[in-house]
Amino acid sequence: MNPTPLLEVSDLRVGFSNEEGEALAVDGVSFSVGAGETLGIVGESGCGKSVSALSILGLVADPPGRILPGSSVRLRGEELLTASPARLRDVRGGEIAMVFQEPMTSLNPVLRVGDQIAEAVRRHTDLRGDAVKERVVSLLDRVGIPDPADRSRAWPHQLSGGMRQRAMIAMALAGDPELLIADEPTTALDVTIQVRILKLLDDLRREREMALLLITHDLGVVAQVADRVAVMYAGRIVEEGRSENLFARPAHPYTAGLLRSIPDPDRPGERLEAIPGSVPSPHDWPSGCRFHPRCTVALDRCLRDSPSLMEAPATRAACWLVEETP
Amino acid sequence: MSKRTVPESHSGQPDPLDIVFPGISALFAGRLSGALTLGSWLSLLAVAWFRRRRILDLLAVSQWDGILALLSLVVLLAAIWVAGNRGRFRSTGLRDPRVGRSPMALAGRRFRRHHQAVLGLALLAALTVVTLLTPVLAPFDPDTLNLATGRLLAPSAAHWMGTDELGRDLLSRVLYGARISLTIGFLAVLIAITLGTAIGAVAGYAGGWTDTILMRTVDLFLSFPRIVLLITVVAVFEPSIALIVVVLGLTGWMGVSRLVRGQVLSVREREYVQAAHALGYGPGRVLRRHILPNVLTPVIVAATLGIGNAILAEAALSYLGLGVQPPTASWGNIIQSGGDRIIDAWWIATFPGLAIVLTVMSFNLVGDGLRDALDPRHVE
Amino acid sequence: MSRLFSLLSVTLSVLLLAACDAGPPRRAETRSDAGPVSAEEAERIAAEAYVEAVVAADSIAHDVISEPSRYGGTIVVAGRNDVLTMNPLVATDIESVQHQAHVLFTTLVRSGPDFEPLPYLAREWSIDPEGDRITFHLRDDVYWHDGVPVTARDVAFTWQRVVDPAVPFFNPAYFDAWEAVEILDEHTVRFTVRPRSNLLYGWAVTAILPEHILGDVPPAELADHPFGTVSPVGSGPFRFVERVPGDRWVFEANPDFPVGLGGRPYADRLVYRQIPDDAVADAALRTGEIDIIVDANPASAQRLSSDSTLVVTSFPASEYALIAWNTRRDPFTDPNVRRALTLAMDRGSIVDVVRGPYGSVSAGPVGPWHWTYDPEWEPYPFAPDSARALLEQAGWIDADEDGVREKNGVPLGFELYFTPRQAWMDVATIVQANLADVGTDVEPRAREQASLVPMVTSPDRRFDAFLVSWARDVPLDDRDLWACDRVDDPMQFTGWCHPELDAVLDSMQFVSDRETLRRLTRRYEILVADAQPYTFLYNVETVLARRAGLRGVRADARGTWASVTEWWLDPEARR
Amino acid sequence: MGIGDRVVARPGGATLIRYLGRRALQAIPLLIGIVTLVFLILHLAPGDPTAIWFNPNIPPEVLDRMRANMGLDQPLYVQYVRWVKAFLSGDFGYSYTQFRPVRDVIGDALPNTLLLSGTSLLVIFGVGCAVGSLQAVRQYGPTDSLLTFVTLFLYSMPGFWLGLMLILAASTSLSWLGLPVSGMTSVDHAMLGPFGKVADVAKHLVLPTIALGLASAAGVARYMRGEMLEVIRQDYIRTARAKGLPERTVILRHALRNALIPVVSLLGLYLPLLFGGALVIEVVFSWPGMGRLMYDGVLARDYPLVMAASFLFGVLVVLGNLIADLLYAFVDPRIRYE
Repeated sequence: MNPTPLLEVSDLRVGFSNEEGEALAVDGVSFSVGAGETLGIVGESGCGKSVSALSILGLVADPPGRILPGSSVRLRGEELLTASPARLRDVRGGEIAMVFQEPMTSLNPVLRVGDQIAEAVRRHTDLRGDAVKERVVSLLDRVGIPDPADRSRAWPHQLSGGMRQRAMIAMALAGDPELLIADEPTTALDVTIQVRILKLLDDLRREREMALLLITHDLGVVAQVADRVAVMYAGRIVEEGRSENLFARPAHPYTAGLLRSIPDPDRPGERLEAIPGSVPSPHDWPSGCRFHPRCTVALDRCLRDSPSLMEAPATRAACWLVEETP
Repeated sequence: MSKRTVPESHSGQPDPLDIVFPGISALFAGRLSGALTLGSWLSLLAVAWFRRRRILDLLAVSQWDGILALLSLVVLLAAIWVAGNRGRFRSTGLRDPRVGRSPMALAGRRFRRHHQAVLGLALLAALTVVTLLTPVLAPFDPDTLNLATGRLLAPSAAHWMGTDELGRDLLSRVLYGARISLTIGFLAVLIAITLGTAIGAVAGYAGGWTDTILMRTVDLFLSFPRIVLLITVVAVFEPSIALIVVVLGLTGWMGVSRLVRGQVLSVREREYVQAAHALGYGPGRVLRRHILPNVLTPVIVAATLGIGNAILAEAALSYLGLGVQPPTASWGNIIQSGGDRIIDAWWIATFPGLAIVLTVMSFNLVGDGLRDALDPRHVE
Repeated sequence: MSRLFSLLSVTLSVLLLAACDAGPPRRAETRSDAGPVSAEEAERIAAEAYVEAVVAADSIAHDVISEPSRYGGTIVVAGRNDVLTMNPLVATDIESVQHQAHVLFTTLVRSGPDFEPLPYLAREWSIDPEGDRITFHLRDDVYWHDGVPVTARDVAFTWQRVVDPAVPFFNPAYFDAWEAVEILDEHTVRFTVRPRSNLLYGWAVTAILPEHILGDVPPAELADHPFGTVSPVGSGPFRFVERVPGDRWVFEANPDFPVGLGGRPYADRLVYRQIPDDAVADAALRTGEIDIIVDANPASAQRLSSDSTLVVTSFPASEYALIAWNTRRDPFTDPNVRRALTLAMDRGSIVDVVRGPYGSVSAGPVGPWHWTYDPEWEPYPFAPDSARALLEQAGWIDADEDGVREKNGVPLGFELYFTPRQAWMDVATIVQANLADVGTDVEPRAREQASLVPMVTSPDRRFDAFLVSWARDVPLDDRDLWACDRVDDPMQFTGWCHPELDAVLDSMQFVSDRETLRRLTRRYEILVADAQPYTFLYNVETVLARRAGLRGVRADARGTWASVTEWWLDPEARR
Repeated sequence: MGIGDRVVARPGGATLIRYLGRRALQAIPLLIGIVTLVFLILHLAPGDPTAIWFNPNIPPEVLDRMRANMGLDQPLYVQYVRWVKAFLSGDFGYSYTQFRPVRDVIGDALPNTLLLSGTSLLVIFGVGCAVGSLQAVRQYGPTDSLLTFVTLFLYSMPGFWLGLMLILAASTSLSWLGLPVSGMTSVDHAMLGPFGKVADVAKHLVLPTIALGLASAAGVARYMRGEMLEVIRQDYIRTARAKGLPERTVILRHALRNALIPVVSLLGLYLPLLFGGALVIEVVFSWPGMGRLMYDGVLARDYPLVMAASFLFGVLVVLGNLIADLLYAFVDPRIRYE
């Protein structure tokens, strides 16, 4: 890791208010991404990982969302949360681009695909006129869309889900970003297409020396491409470490539970275990360690005190067990 | 939208106090809506007690319009109130955080938190009181003439809204006019939504030729010059309040039927309806058990908003001299009588117009609140 | 009365003319041009002198404006109704007929203040001693606006079309005594006639049509001919410029109009605008968009008159309002009930509410506008006590004390029909309140006109009572309303008739002696007043509201436009 | 032709022509239905055209003659067939009350109504969409709250009453504005130059347009606000923001067009309302248009006039719906060839 990472998020706290008051969907999350690195953030839906990603670019809808004071998001040391709107717009799509979960709804249905990409090209490059069109076609070509010149004139509804996600990626690449945030980029796609999109992202990262922040609920996806992995639960990062370490020796019971719930190609036929219960609502975060109601090995202390990240043998984990069993 | 139809497995008991004094639990929770609701009901009860003798007078046959207006308002308020509180009845029991709340409960909460809707409801409640107590509140008899000294008096302490060209007290006439206008609005909408729901449901459910024919009928009605129908009907039959109600009802159902048809079309394709079909249930049962309950919500909203429109339509009809017959006061015909004198006696047309705006606005506020509360998309 | 009036006005005019040198010799030419001076002619001269005086007085009151500088400007007239057609053969509305007679066309004769015929297009006329032939000598200086002279052929043509059964001329009775026509020369035409009262009146309201334009049109197609609505060609003081249907007619001064008939009118242009909404018309008058409202709403007239830039005047109109009782039905079979109902109505208040100062309680079928009117003839008083007594006497008693009288178990009440107009609603409301005071239950019922008419005109007469007003015609021919042999005819609404009245009405049609006609009219009034088949409500005064800058407006029952050529605008009031 | 029938061809080419042809065919039974119903209803109503000459001065024989001239002495079906035949040959008949061919009568009034309705439509959708979008963008702010109240107030207002209030204001406290309260043109209209004429008509248009359009504009604004809020929450708006587009572009280019799609369908719904509402407003402001014509025509039983006007009314509604559907296809590319 570099001394000044490309992106550094520290103590990010995001509140959401509804009729019942304000709740912290993200509660003190810190992580960093180095240049050219792939960080995977994993967690069940509702754990706050998408909100964290959106917070980076200031895309959390306000209201109801609100990034609480004390949070910090730094791009090469530059604070983004207090940046001017104009500066933030330059960052968006220029230095940091984002690909979203739902390719079906993330493209504007009334604008042609090519035009939507061209918008990004024009916004972040000096290209104008036909050059923009050429650039759009080459981007589409690069993300593997056949017949790119034709497709650039297509409406979003005329493309399949995979094609749309490729178009979204092309759009994200338009500004030649240093960091690409991919928020569940494959969740809505067929399994066969998932793999290809993932491979595309990985290839692009290598080719452009771009960092990739991959947000997913699917450990399998992370395993394929991530250098490092952070596991989120109930608004907090509960474990973080290098990908191979984390998969080999998870320290947090939640990580372990997640790992047990995915099929392992090396041990076919094994019964999969699901973690009992579901992620609580931000309005009803449990006291102490937020995982304790679902944890099979919870201690008394877990009910009272909230652990922070501690050095575990292979990773860093927020679990009292780490302390108990050195 | 399918979420709303998830059967509500858990049921709590309604707060018994809330049944006796509606809104009391909300009041104790420190909410404006509770204070307003409870306040209006209590004042209604109090005035009713003190004036019980005169209220008995209201039951005289000549006051049927007032009774009708009152009944319709009470029914409407009760319906809205029940809709708003239904969820609360069901979920006042122990709350399991993991289960969450039923959509109806959330809708009720949203409605009660909807300040504008509560304001609208409070206005309507006030209107109910006014309608009930018109004979008590009205400072003068609305039909007593004062040709000698009372003609065209500007608003003053004695006549808050002034007097009309025959020396009748305008405030009293506007108050009595409320009964007529509200009765017409409510009943016309009742006809319109009944007809519209029936036609829309049949068209959407049956599909095919039935649908085509019914929807072409809707087009025909929409493209038909309403004025021809109105004038003719008024000409053929005795113009009366009942007739106006029927006419407005018969010319106002098309929007509802389109709405219902659309709803039915979308619900029809849902899995549980398909399942009901697969289980061999007949169309009647499917319509009744699965489709209509879904359609009800938008229809209630449409009805609330429709009452406002019906009041406006009655006013326009009376304005053209084809509506409520004199000397009975309706807001429309008071405005009509003031139209000629708009410059020298501005108050005649102005005040009933304001009454219309206020009333229609209340209905719209409540309608908006209901829609926002019942539509899960509007969770903010 | 009329004699006294003219004497007085002559004196007045002489005095005023002497005091003021603004009076031009324009009118004098008219006189020298006229035929042999008869008694009627003398009256006409007196009347014109009076006009002169009034106009002069008007000028004195303001700055003195010299006669030549009165020429110019556009006068905008607003009326509630559209002027529908310039075709006299089909016109039925008062505004259309007036525009035809006074603005665009010329008529054979004109009416004097008492509706006596005065020369106009006909320079003079003579009646054979036998009284069966009448010869008109036409002026030779009147031209159609396309340059063709107006001749005897046009007069003959107009008459032929008016009496043609294929033409729906609205009042053929005007000409039912006229039997044949003969063109003696270019400017002389002779008719064969039968005796008739008001023989010449039809010629005062029926404009002469251009034979050279319409002569070839088959009579059945004349009603639909674009002449009336698109391309009228007249011979009168104003020429047609354009028409925007539903909005306006525009006329311009005819510079060639013979001096003998008044010469070129003062105004350059005359615009008639239809403004159906009274409030709007009032506002337009205030903003100066229009110069005069020809039938202003009496309710706002008083407010308008308080505006120093406006002048409000009125004149007795031929319109009267009434309630017709269906005497075929109980309780109206009993004349005492009808009398009682009339006595119970506070007609003074009704006039006050509906007409303000611009109307009067009506005593009978003839109003103050008509020369047979007798100001001594008193209407029934407002006497609720007498009404109650009469009802008791007739057997209507409130035995159960519910406020409504009964007789044989039938409550005393009726439905009162009217068309949905604000004035009628007010009248019906007052009548309802008045009659409730004497124990009679009235249910007001508004019906649009097309539905009301068949109810009251069809033989089964499905009504108790209805409220209506209409303008009556100068010839008092009311046989359709009362004749015993017409009880099933559409206009015999009430079903009431009286043999003596039949005789009176019949003779009224054939008397030419004015005094006799007056006496017969009195008898008519007495018979009707006694039986009260109608309750006459009020006589209407037409209200004119104009900008003070519009001068020379003088109107009476002959019509608002009768003096239109003499209307002029103060130079500073022109737009 | 219904609004439900929104599967529309993309504009352009033979498909569009085929589509228009099909829609025209579909409209025929509707128009036949309207005309027949109007005919029946009109003739079933009591009274006939001669009722307007209800006056003792006009002898009954003259009225009978008039009836015969109008063909009213014939059996109903003969009258109907006669009317249809004439109508199909382009002869709209002769107005009983206007003494002119119906074609001319309508020819004069129709442009006026279209002008008033068209201007109002522009106001309704222009102002409505602008205000609604503004509110959505400023959601939770004081602007939104204020406008929410104002639009609700206006939306609840009867048009004819608003008209009266406007007349009151224009002739008293606001008389310095010099806004005419009646008619379509000034008295000196004919003398004005071409620009003067346009300005003159425009001046006369102001108050009727406000009276006719304001309540509906408020309705559109309320609807637009809801749609806009809905659209602003959509993923593609987030995408647009994530591209670094300025907020203006996000709203105007990405959000507005999507929010307009459902609003366009309101257009088809508003047209009949607009023509209906124009009636009262035309009466209030003495606007020489179709609404007043129709109203007077029905009251006077001017059969040929009302028949032709009703037919036209139907055509206008059909056309309005068609335009709405074409617009719908224009703004929403997802609507496909059939």
